Amino acid sequence: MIDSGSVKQMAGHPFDRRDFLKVLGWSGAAVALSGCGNTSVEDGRETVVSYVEANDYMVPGVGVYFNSTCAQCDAGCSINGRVREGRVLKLEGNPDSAINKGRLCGLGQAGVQHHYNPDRVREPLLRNGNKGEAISWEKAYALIAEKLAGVSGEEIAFLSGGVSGHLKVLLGNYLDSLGTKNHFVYEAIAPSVVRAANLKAFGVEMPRYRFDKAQVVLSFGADFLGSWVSPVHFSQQYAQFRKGVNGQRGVLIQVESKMTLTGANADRWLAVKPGTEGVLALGIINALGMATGEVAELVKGYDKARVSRETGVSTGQIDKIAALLKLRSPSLVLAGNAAEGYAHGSQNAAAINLLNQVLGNVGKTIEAPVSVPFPQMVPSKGNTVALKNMNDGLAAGKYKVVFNFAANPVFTAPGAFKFKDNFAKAGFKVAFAHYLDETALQADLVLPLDSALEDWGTQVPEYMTEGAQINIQQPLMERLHANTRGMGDILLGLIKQKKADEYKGFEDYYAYLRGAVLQNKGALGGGGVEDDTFWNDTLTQGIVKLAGTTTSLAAHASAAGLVLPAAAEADEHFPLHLIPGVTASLRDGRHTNQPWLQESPDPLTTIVWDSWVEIHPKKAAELGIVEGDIVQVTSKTGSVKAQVYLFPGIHPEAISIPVGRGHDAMGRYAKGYGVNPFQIMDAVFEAATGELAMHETRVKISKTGQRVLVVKDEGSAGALQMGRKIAGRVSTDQVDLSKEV
Amino acid sequence: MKDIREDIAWAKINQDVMKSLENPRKLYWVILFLALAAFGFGVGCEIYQYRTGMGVENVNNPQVWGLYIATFIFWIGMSHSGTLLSAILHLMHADWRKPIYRFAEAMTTFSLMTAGLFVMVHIGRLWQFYYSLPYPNDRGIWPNFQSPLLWDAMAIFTYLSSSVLFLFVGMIPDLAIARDNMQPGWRQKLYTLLALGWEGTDRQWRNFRVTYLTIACFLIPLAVSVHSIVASDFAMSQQPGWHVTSFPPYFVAGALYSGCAAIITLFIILRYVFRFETYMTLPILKKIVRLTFAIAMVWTYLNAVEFAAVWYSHDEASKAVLIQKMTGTYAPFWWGMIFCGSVVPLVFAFKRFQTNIPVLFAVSLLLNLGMWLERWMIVAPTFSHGYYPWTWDHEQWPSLVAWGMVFASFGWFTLLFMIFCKVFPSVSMYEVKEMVYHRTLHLKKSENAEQGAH
Amino acid sequence: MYRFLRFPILLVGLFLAASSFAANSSQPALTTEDSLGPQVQQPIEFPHNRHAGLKDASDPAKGGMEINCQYCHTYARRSAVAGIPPLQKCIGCHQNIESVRNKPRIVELFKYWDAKKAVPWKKVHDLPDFVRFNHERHIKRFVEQQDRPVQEACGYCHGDVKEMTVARRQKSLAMGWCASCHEKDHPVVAEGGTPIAGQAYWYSFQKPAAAVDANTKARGPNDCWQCHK
Amino acid sequence: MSVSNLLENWAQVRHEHPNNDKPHDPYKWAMAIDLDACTGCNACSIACYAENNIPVVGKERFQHGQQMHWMRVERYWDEDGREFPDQGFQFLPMMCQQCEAAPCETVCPVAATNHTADGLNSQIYNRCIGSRYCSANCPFKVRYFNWYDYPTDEMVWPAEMQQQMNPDVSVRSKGVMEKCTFCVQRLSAAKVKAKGEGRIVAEGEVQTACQQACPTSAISFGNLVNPDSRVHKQWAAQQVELDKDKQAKNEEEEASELRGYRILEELRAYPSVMYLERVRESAV
Repeated sequence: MIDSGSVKQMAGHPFDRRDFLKVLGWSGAAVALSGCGNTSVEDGRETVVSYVEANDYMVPGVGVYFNSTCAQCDAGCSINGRVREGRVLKLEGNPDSAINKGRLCGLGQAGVQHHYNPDRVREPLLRNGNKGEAISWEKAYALIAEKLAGVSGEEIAFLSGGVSGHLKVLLGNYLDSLGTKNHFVYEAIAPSVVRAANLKAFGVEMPRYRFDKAQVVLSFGADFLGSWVSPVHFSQQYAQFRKGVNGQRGVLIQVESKMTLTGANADRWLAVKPGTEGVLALGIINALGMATGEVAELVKGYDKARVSRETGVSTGQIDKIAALLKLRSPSLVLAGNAAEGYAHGSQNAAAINLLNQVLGNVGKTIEAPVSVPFPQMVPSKGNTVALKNMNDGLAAGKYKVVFNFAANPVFTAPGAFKFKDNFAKAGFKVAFAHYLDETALQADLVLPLDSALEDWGTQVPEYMTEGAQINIQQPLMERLHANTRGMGDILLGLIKQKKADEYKGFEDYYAYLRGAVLQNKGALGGGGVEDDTFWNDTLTQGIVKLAGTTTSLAAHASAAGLVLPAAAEADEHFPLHLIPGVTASLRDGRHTNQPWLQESPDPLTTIVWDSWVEIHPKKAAELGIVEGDIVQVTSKTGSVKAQVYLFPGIHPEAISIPVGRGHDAMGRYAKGYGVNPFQIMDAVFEAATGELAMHETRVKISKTGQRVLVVKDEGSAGALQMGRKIAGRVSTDQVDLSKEV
Repeated sequence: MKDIREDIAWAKINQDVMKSLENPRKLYWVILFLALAAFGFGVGCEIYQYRTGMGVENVNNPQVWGLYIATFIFWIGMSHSGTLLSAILHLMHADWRKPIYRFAEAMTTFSLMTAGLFVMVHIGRLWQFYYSLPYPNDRGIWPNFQSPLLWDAMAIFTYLSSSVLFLFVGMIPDLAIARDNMQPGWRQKLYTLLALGWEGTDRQWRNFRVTYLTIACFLIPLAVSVHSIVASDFAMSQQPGWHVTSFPPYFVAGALYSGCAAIITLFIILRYVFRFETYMTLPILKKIVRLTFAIAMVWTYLNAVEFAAVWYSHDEASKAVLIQKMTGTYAPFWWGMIFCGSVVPLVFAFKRFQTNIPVLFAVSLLLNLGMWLERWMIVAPTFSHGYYPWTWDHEQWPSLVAWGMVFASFGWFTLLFMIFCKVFPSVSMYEVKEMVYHRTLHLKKSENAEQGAH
Repeated sequence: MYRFLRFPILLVGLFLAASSFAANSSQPALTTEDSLGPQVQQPIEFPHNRHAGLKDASDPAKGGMEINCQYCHTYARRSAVAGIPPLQKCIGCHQNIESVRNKPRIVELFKYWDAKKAVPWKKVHDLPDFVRFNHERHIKRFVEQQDRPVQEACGYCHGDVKEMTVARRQKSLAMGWCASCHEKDHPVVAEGGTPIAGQAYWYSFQKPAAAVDANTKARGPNDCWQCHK
Repeated sequence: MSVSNLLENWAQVRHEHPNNDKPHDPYKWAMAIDLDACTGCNACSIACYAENNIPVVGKERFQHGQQMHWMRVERYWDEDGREFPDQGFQFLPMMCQQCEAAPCETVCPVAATNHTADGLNSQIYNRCIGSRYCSANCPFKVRYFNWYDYPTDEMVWPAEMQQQMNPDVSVRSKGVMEKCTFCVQRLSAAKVKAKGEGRIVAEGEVQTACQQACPTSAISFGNLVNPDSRVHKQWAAQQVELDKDKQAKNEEEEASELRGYRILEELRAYPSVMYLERVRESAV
């Protein structure tokens, strides 16, 4: 990069650097704004920005880059933030990270809008009727202490999103000090069932997938290019997979009922009847004819005709896929959201893993993962069982004090949970929040958090790539609002209420973090290096790379206990499956208030700023629905109204509404845009794991008679090129890729 | 039927025309007030637009031009008939133009001024308009002489100044009459100043004739070129539906057409408002109507030529635009244009309608509507159906502000025109006298001939 | 007599008046012409003449100290923007100069320092925000590659600063003024300087001359994006 | 400044199309976008918003078609009566193609858009008077007009968010046209650096924001004149020549097995962006 040379210069001066991060007299906005105006030259009016003291590397007009970690999702991409005159301007990927290798997705790019968001909470707020009253931090801490006094550990609950690294350690210690075991780690969208199935089949929850080594990828609804596990990393591997070796390009086949971004990039996209992914997997095993023993026994019944009938995939197609999988090896078979989202999700995933094993992919494209040698820092993985458990507790009125951090259950809990009502039953609710989201609005005390670009921290990604790594998060800018605090600092403050002696050595979380890292210097690869040097190097790199420990991989997927239920009978009253669409940029809706994400068109429908109901054109014609009709989507739990978009990439028996929009809080960019399909989700659970089966909600739709203009990027020609050669396409037999650069 | 009665006394001509400067019918004030109100509304719209941004026109990124450009071409087109009547027919010694060319020429001037306003209204940064003027400046750069838009600006400016000059020169003898007949006051001073000391001497008349003729000769190619250049704004671009060779003549024909239609409208209004029945006679009207009919047919023919050219070419994109015009979003307007422009003028073919004032009034308004639609149909469909399908047909319907501005332009034009007619003689007195004289001569000649036959 | 001339004379007069006004007001300021910009009121009246001015041989207490511009304005050679030296820089010298310590301006300076507040200097050379002027590039070109004296190179745009107290804008800094320099044929390398490979590329659209020597001349870059952002 | 400027240099202003007497030298910035690698994820587009101070216009204005995305990701599928788009979609990132003979340049009345020596199509915001003729004449419709005064709009850029603005890029007020610049501010900085060191900008030294963000490295950008650049190699391997409106490889009798092409090449705008066709497996 242009001025990256300065990064090296900065290395030795972390403390000076803090000075540097001070916003340098901010007249920039005014200056920039008057640009293009009539007259903007006003000699002698404007003040020149200057330093009082400056180090050699502090040069006005020259950007400096700092490494940190992206906090927009859990994938753990390392970022490289451009800082100029004390303001962070743009985030790039850190080329040294094995995870994202200098790349960054749209969601990550929008991280600066999380930081600069005008709707951030700026003061601790105490509920006073329907209003939040700004109070001081001292008062807030005192209040928490007061509320916790005399409350037993059983009566305290802490709900959080996935946490890792030192924050997890500190949080654990705090909960210990409160004597509570009620830490509910909740992620609304997480591959929990797949993790469980993987554990069963391979002995690990999340093996390392090698797309780059695979010749064929057969994905059952895993949106690995969009939102699944570590999309930026997978995208890079995907690029290699497409290039292939010797011009032998990798082939992607995607099986799902609603097209995802990954499905849109497939060579063959197969719309299966919702929930029959497992059947197709067994059908392919059968067609391969490679299985022996009990597996062969199991798949015997899954002849092509039956599979074709149940899944809706033609027999010819099954043959082709089987032939291709036989011909090109190794391959990789994935189970994703779509496969796991049913009551028999575990079975689906097991069948898919079985296919992997039959194809002999285990050990070739499915490798043993590595993890950091510090089990206490390994991420605690969120799931929906946690939410259910907590909800049950809340419903029973068990909790007197409830904490909420990095999760928005009021928004993301299925409507059937009635979470909001149950939440109200808790005695005293504390929310650590960046914004006043739905959950924070229900809280009694809201503690404002530093943005991810202001805070210190460490992060350990769940999905590691080459070797293990601990990611460093560090401020790229001084606090934008004086009265926000880092989560670590708050926890430290709270823990000091209980164990003042143990933690008195740590002035703040920064000191804690530094101490903790330096304590393990040896294990972190800094043996023999001076403390300051090691710490500075660590901060400069933004990543600690470790050898890591490798868990061994087993291949013991078996046919035992694998029973796939017959395809569900159509429900007369609720004939359609509701598939919650997970988009790459909005995920579970925690970033919906970042305007770039709102205005970035959904890749598949090109819709912006709003929710929509995807319906197959055939089904729509049957129902007399056209694009832009407002329809009412009703489930057993509730109903929402949204505009229709006719979309051929969906099974006619299903409709899809994207999640993430439909906030009624979270500020100007989120509130009031779209609908929230979580609201109408039934509480159906996966049989084996107890996870919420997200795809099991059945709905009916009815026209409301209203019609709107769908706000989208595509024009009236829609997806057509009208005979003009705009986006070209060739098939592999017409092209010679071997000579390409 | 004769164009004018031969028994009108010269003094009466003076008197009648001078009267129009004093006390028109009440309708005059009604029109003036309506025009002022419409113009005022437009000023409000412009202020709002100037402060808020061009977005209030409700145009968007592929469709960057909207009603303003369409209406701009409409007004430019309107200006052509004045030149047609005053210059071309002057050269052709068509006597019947004499009572009506003055207001036609005024119409030219004012519609050009209106068109000019639209250029201003249209550009995004009105306050930087001077960037497009070629003058030595401290930036050291020039406008882009390659841009048809710049040619356009220059052509319009030249045409406007020549038209003003032509209007003024043609008015000098009448201004002298007005000077001599006017009560002392600001008006008399104005006429005195403008009459340039006209005494009516032979020498003055001789110079006057030569000057007038020269400007007329100069003006004709200018008029043709102006609209050809406006056409090249489109034809010189690369867009389907615009990149058409026949555009310049098509534009010129359309211009003459709309101008004639406007003349019919104004003829009828002036005739009533200023009590000009004696001078603006029905036979003259009939001649204009026939002229208009001929031009309408030429325009229809050129339309057909354009379609045929597009159809036979292998340019798929242009074809798609044409099909889109006929069948797409804009179909009602496009068919409206065909109806108003090609079907409605067929009424003129019937003799009994050629002098039927209510019918003519209605038809002339329809023709104008058709010609306005034509301009809109040139501008809009290409934007909504260009080379790049992804950007087709984004929602775009002109906003209230845009419509307001269009209506206001009619107000502004009417305002200028009405004020002109009240301040200056809108019927050329000296030329009507000539006409009457010619008529008398003609009568005498035929009488002599008759007598000779006996 | 000649009454008919009144109106034309009026018109011609108006036209002449308007055009002479236009011609006058848009007269480009050329490189040679100096026009003083507004007198800028600075928080501390900084004496450039004392710092950068020529030494007075007879009385060292009077004349200037011939300090190199770049001694204080260090950013200019490293960044697009010249910036203003940090307060530290002033103090660095002045804390050791006891003789002027009690002068009002120095007292004022130390007040800022004690409060750790930056001095709110006013911009003297303010370019519009859509203009990208690169100090570093010009210093590289003239001072480093062509060996021109620093004060001369800075003076191209900033005027004779060593004669001023508080700096004033002396050049018009209008676009035409900038271009008037970029449009001139300049030597590419200094007399006796070493031609730098490919140097001729930079100053011209032309293909590089076979050999670049002291006589090679070329123009400054003149595409719009060179300076506009 | 002067008439001499007009007379002497005028021809040069429009003389930047590559031709024999004046090839691009030492730079010709160009791109190659591999549609087979592009997944349509929109990272490029958002990176562009971040880098170039592009306003977020909001739902209502988006509905009116007034969005400002310099880089838009288009999505196509075959609508040939098939029930499902079973070969997936085709994505296409579309931005200013930096045409060599750009239709927009000739029509601007004030010469606010010009060709630069290194083959870019420059847009000078402060010169623009907003006639929108350039956009009207752009075949790709990749020029975006500031319909409103976004910098002063509280919804678009509240005070906090203004701090994110890139100071190297002008903030556009109402009434001016804007478009993709190939991140000229980055090019400029890299050129200045190289110039100071008496060399030309090396391959990989400068990246555009979209290229840098792209998770699949579908976008390559660089100096077409430099034979070491990836872009040069790609163009050469695909036999796409900058100054042709019909590529020789397409004239041959046998169908070319190369997938490089330029969009609407036949209009003779000579775009600087080459696309590589998306590939689909024929075996499934």
